[in-house]
Amino acid sequence: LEEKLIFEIGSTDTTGVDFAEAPKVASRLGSLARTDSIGMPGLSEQETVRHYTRLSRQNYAIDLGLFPLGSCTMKHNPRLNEKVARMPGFADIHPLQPQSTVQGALAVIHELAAWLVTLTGMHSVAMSPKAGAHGELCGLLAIRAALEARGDARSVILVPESAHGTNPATAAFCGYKVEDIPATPDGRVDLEALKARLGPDVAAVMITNPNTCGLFERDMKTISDAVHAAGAFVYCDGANFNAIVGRVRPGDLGVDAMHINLHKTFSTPHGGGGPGSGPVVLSQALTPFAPLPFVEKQGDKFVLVEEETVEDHHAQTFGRMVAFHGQMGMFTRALTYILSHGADGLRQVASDAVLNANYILRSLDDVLDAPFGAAGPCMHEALFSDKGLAEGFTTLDIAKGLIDEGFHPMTMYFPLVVHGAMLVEPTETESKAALDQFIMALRSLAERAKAGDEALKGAPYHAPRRRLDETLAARKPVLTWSEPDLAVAAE
Amino acid sequence: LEEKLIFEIGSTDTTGVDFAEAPKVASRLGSLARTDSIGMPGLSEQETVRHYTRLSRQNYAIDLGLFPLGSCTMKHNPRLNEKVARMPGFADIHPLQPQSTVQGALAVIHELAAWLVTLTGMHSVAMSPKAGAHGELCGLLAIRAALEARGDARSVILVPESAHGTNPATAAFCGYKVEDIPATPDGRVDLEALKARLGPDVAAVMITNPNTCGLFERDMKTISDAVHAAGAFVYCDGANFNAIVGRVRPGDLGVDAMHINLHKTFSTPHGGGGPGSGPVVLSQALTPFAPLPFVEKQGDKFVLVEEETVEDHHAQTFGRMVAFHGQMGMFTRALTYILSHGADGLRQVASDAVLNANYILRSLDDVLDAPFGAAGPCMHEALFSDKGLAEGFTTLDIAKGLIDEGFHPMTMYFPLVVHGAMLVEPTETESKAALDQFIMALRSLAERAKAGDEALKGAPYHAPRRRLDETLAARKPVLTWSEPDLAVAAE
Amino acid sequence: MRYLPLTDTDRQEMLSVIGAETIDDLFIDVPAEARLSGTIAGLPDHASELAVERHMGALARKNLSAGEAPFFLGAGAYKHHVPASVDHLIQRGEFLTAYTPYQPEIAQGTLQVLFEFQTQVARLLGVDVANASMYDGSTACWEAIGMARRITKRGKALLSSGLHPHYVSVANTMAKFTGDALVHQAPTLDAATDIDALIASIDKDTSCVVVQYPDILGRIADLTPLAEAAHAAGALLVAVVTEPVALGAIKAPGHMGADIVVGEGQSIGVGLQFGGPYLGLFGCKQKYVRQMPGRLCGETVDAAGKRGFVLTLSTREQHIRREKATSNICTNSGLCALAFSIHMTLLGEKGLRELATLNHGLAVQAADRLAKVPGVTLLNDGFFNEFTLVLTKDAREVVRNLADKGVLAGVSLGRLFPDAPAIGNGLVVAVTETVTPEDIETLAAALEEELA
Amino acid sequence: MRYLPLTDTDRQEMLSVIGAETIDDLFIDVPAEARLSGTIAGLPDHASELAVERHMGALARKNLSAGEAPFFLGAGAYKHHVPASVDHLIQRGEFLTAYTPYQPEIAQGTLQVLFEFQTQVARLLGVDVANASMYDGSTACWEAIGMARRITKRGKALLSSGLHPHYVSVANTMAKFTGDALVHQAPTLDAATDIDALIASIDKDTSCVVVQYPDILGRIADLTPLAEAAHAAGALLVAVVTEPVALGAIKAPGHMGADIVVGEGQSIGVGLQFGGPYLGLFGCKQKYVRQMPGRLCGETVDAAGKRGFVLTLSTREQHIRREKATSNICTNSGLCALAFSIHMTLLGEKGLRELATLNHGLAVQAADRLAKVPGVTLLNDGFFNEFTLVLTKDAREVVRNLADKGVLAGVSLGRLFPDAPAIGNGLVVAVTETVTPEDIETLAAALEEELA
Repeated sequence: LEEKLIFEIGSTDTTGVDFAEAPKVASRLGSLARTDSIGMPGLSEQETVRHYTRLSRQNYAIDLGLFPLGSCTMKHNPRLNEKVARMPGFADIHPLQPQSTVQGALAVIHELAAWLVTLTGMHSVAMSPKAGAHGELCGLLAIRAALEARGDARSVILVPESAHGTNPATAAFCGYKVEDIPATPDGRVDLEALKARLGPDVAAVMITNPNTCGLFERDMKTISDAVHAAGAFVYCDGANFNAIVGRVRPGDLGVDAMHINLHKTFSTPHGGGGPGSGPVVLSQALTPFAPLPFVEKQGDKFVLVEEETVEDHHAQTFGRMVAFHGQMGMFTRALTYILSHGADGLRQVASDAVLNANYILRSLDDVLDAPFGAAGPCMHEALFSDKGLAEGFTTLDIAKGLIDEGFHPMTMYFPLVVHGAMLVEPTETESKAALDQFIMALRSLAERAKAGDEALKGAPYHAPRRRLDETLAARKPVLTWSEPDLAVAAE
Repeated sequence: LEEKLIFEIGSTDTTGVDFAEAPKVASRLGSLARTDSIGMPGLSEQETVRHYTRLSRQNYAIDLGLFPLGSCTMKHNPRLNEKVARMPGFADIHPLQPQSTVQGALAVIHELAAWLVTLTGMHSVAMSPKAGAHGELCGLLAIRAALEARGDARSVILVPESAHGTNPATAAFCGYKVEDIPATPDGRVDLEALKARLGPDVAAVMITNPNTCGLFERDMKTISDAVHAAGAFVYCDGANFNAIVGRVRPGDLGVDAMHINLHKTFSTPHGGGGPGSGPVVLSQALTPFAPLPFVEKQGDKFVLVEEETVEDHHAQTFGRMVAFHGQMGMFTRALTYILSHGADGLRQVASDAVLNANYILRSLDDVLDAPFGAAGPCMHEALFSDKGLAEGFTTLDIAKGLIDEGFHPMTMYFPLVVHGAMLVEPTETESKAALDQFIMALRSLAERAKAGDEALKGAPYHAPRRRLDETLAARKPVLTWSEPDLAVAAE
Repeated sequence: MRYLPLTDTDRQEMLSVIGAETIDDLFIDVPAEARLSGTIAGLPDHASELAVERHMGALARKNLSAGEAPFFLGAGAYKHHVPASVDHLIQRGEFLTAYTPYQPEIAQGTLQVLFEFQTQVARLLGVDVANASMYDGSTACWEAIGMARRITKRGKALLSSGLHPHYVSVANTMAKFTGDALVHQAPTLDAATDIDALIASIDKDTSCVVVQYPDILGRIADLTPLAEAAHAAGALLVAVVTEPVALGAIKAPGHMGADIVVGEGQSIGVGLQFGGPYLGLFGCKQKYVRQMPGRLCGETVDAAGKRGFVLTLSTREQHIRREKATSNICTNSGLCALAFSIHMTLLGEKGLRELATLNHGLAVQAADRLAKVPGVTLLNDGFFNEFTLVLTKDAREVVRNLADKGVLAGVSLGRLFPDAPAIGNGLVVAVTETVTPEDIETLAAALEEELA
Repeated sequence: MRYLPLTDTDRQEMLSVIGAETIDDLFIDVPAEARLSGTIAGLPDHASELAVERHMGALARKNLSAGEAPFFLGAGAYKHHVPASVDHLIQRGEFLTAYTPYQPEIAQGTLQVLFEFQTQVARLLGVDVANASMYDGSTACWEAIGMARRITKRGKALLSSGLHPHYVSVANTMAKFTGDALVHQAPTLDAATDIDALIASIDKDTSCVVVQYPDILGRIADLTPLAEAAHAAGALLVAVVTEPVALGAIKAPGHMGADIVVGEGQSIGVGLQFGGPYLGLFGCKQKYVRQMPGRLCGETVDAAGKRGFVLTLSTREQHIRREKATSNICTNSGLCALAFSIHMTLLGEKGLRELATLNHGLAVQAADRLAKVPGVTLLNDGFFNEFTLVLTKDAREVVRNLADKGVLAGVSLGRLFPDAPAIGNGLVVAVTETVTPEDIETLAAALEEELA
């Protein structure tokens, strides 16, 4: 059954909420009272519950099965995290309450910050960025502030080819000139090309490690040393921290700034596109420039350092990135996850994530081309290409075919350095049985695509929708619903 | 995709729960330590969430659509009720805590009891019965105790043909002899037959009002008077109280005892088969015999009257029906529902429930036989028969056809007084749009069954399962899972 | 109003289809003198969600919840930690708002859960089959006595003095109707159970012996001799388990010869909830299955040959058999059974054993510590997670006084057995994984002060 | 461990398929000196769910939650009652644990919600189109300034003194990179807004004027003259709404000529959460849609001709355009948008208007009552549910002292504008439907005592 839009089933006279009667008072709205119809449809509670329950059933989700989106780290979201985030002491406090009334909340931020700093071997952490891309912004702002503080304006940011799209976008958004660094044939940053490009105009290198080919940048320390020697900073995209948490500390590799997607490594739910949270760990060199606000422990009190309270002791801060203190609702979840796992569990997270990815790589590299497979193990994701598929068959066909097998597709056509890339990240929360089922499905699809099974090109057949016309959507954008034109309808 | 059983996917080595390490102590279990393998499979949290999430999607539920089961009153379950029931002050208190520490819980029971007594116009209410059938037991126990108290042992209970199956079962379970009373052609109790049967051996009449034909027993007061004149009591099955709440008080009709299914009239969720809750309102005559425990207000304190505290002031109680105090978790939900609706809202509940049922009756009585339709309006449910369907087509075919139309079937083959009965109860929480869609679906099915559309006999086609072999299940019962016999499997 | 979707316009349109003027016209069959013309006097009108939540929240806060205090109550209801995922899953609308699975094509979710639940319960209790749940342990216990009567055609049941007194009360209430003779007396403060006395009392009229394990004082004993004695006399052994977590550590009653094993499943997945809803467990030997009360789910195939599940053997039930049914039970504890089954699946054998070991370890620590308090004597030789302390004064008073100090100390025998003053100094103390060493010290100190 | 399903047996089997001896062998690409041989020192090991819940619960209880106190804070975040069904629905696993809907065939649930959300937001703000959400109001505000720069090719933005000072801070931070010139000063304690001053400041370099409505002091004014003045100078009007409930009572900014309307959607469905996650609303005129940042969902059809929804116009976005994207935003506030949309659906126009009317009515009552307290002056002529009181002493101290008494009195201007001591006696007070008459009396009494 199709689910109509709320605009097609609701009415402006129906409501699913009751209120006490409003006091009779003289309005203070002056001439501004809104008298036009807003056109906002309402539904009773039952109709509302049904509408969204039915809609939800048209989604795929981790709660339904393996979600092998490379670089997105779709792992299990523990339900304890949800319960904790909803405790009234966390969910129902205002960001501007007097600090004496939010000591527990400040303690959570402080405790989570301590874990992140220790796990990464860095010096400090900026907690307020709202998501990974926002964290990148934070890192670049700190780097810029540090360069300015030494009177050293620089205009270029180097970004390897295999970087996440957000990296160059962020750098450009900050007014930097972006230059690419090529990859080596084994899928890593070309160290020599990088060294050759370093110079007094380069502010920073943005590098993803483990990188988007699912490989660890073996030369990371050498790169950092070279970058530092050239007076620039190393920004690390921490989207793939899941692969190394508890086993490798980025601080030991010379990183100056790295964002951590709490919704990837630390299991806060993706929610169909957010909210995320992107704290940024900083080296000692960048720490003085960290944004406001932040939490400090003074004696047995936690203090929120913001404009009112910053005084002299953090005068070099680059300022505020968001209205309040970041994603508290994600902090409580992430801290709950971290405490649940502990140091031993987090190390096991990385171990099992990498084990699962290598198991997939080796279970399929006989039927799918693994461009870097010969060179050794991968980290937390297995990369395949479309090489060897029959003429006219693409990565897209395999991806859509997975839907009919009951799985979400892998990441497609990313990273760009591999043709028809298929990037598979199983995560550590998948059982061997689930992996085996997925491997069997992907193997059968690979065989069909190599054999040229035409039926595959029509997939998916067993989903709420067949392939959707994205071109039409972009050519004639319909972004809001409007009442059908009755005159047209009557024709 | 099919979902395997936990025994097929889990293992005894896997767990989804962590515990602190147990203290090392000398066991006090003596020789009783359980050393055999229990054979209990475990799953990690993610596997558990997936298993039950996937299984849930094979169910139909009110949250997905109209659920027109006559006499079952599948109405919307407000989510506030769920939230309130989970408040730690209600969900996390022990039934034997000192009364000083559970004053709020006792207040809930007392407040709900006051509403039930007022809404029914009765004298008191026994709160502890665990479900409707248990409430019937409570009513009969009170009646028996009252008869015994006056030294008047009686052995027969009269039950109309159209009664719920629980009524005779309960009477028999209590050691009474059950005798049927026939129905009149217009679907009501045959008053004259009833009067004729009354005598010194009759303990009580059990009557459902509104009755299971969806009709109000017009002679209810006359019946009660006759029963009382014969020295017997009137038990009313209150399963259909939803039709009259706020508009009619059973106490005004001479009822001595009536159970109220909180999961029907007062919206506590059915949960796939319970838990229910069946408080029993009692007349003044039966009140002295009410079961323990119960709540009394003494000054500004609430007191739980049980064995320890009953002393003399309730010496005639027939005793205890359950270990503790009844379904507290249902009380909080029902009281929340009642306070949300208030006296005006509850009256509207009955009004809209009856309006919706009559709308269905009149929208379909041209294509489906409505055996009592000519006689006037129905109450909260519309009754149809299979008269006029093509040779070989049955109520079952129409019911299974509804599944393919996206609805749960109506109650079938009940009440027994109508051939091939279809009993449709929409409830008051359905919108007109939902009713119109249902009417359209049922109309089309009726037309197909009259036209002899053979395809209908295979329905459902679009459900998680086709028709299931119930005969096989009963002939060779497989009630638990056991490991497949490997020897057999190898053959 | 937020739960009523009809608008006045809808109502008018619908009335005109029906051919009635007003909704009142639809109530013409109600005798005029019983028709109320307006809302019932003295009751408030509808209220906003905010107002209702405030009112109920205020009442909730008037209770001292178990999580807020050092907590040692048991005696038939136990505080265990329930994983957050359990409550998340049982709130799925498809489980929460479904009906009894009478239409199996669209109820396989509930049905498969029940089949899995039956298997889990049977394995836990050590019996061949289990049903899809009863109201609670006390009513399941009575149903077992009735079932034994039907099987043996005898009417005398021996109830152990270690059986929960409320379970005894429920049976006594019901026996008034059925005429069963129930033999029972209050327990004595003895380290040994009354099994020997029960064996001595079995005779040719005995339908069954009902014994709780662990019993109301926390004592445990091998049921094998009792089963043998019962069987030798043609009677059945009914075992009652009020703390199912125990069966992760001690032998299953079914493995010691019990014919019917019933229990209270609240410990696993359900929560305290002031006594209800709870979860009656009911299992028995295969040969008695057709005398079993309650719903049963069975495996079958559908028209396409796929495995599926249905409610089965319903010829035992009230909706088919009416007055010939094995029980009048209709609604059971479906959602509680789901919670139990999910929690048990999360535990698995590994988790269940760890949980039981942790409970036992903490209980032993607590028993040893509390026995050192002057004025306190430990009654039990053996126990699982619950034991009885004998105090130097009436435990009722001690419990009330400690509650005033914010310590929920246990259940006094005086409350459980008001008619047996001889055992009034007994205090039943339960220790689960939710008890901390600090809680034990707090209780010890409070007892010491109270008994000084 | 409860979240890690692999057993040691599984690991061994998998390693043998891979052809490695140990898991450590899979980390050979990590330089030896960076490989940690064991767990990181100084951190605790894994803990049970019970232990973690206890720890977090203890921290939660150290906060005074808004529901526990008379509560009057606003200034960009508002306490509203969120119906229980909202949280129930957003916890459906299919919503909660889904990814960004890149695979539309199996993400129609999220996509249809986003399409409905965009329509609801556009109608609420009075604009043609809205995107699928931003991080929060403050970042949406900055994105609007950047978008105005791209459209007008001008780099000077005039920020109203009534704009939330944290929004100003965020814009200042970002402008360091982009070189935008931002003109702003702190507000004065005046009943009128600074609209006239803004109009006077517009010049040919102005990209946009950014005005908050209602503003940080709760003041409201017709934006039409400002829009006309901006447009006459080739500049855009950006309106910022931090309390969307207001738009159930007062004119939509889009209807007064605003070109871009951004806002903080937290009030509807999301909750306080100590400042995040919140929900950035972003709408604009149709003609600017291709300059809009953030995700957009659009209608289309599938291969079978059925209506469906997809993410669209992604050529604006970072994952396609890399350094040429309109914004670097990737993850947004999907789940908060869902909560907003569900709450708005429950409200509907009827409920939204009732909610707004109730807020305004209570705010008027509170303003009139508080203005009677000696030492308190009401600044505002007009307001919706928030207004500014001028006290006889620094409001920061008053707020802190009242908090110690359990009254959360409002937001002091001293905390918001630490650099503007001249307005330090101002107290911004918000009054929503969650405030009771008793709360108002409590605040009045506490203020009276404090100011005596």
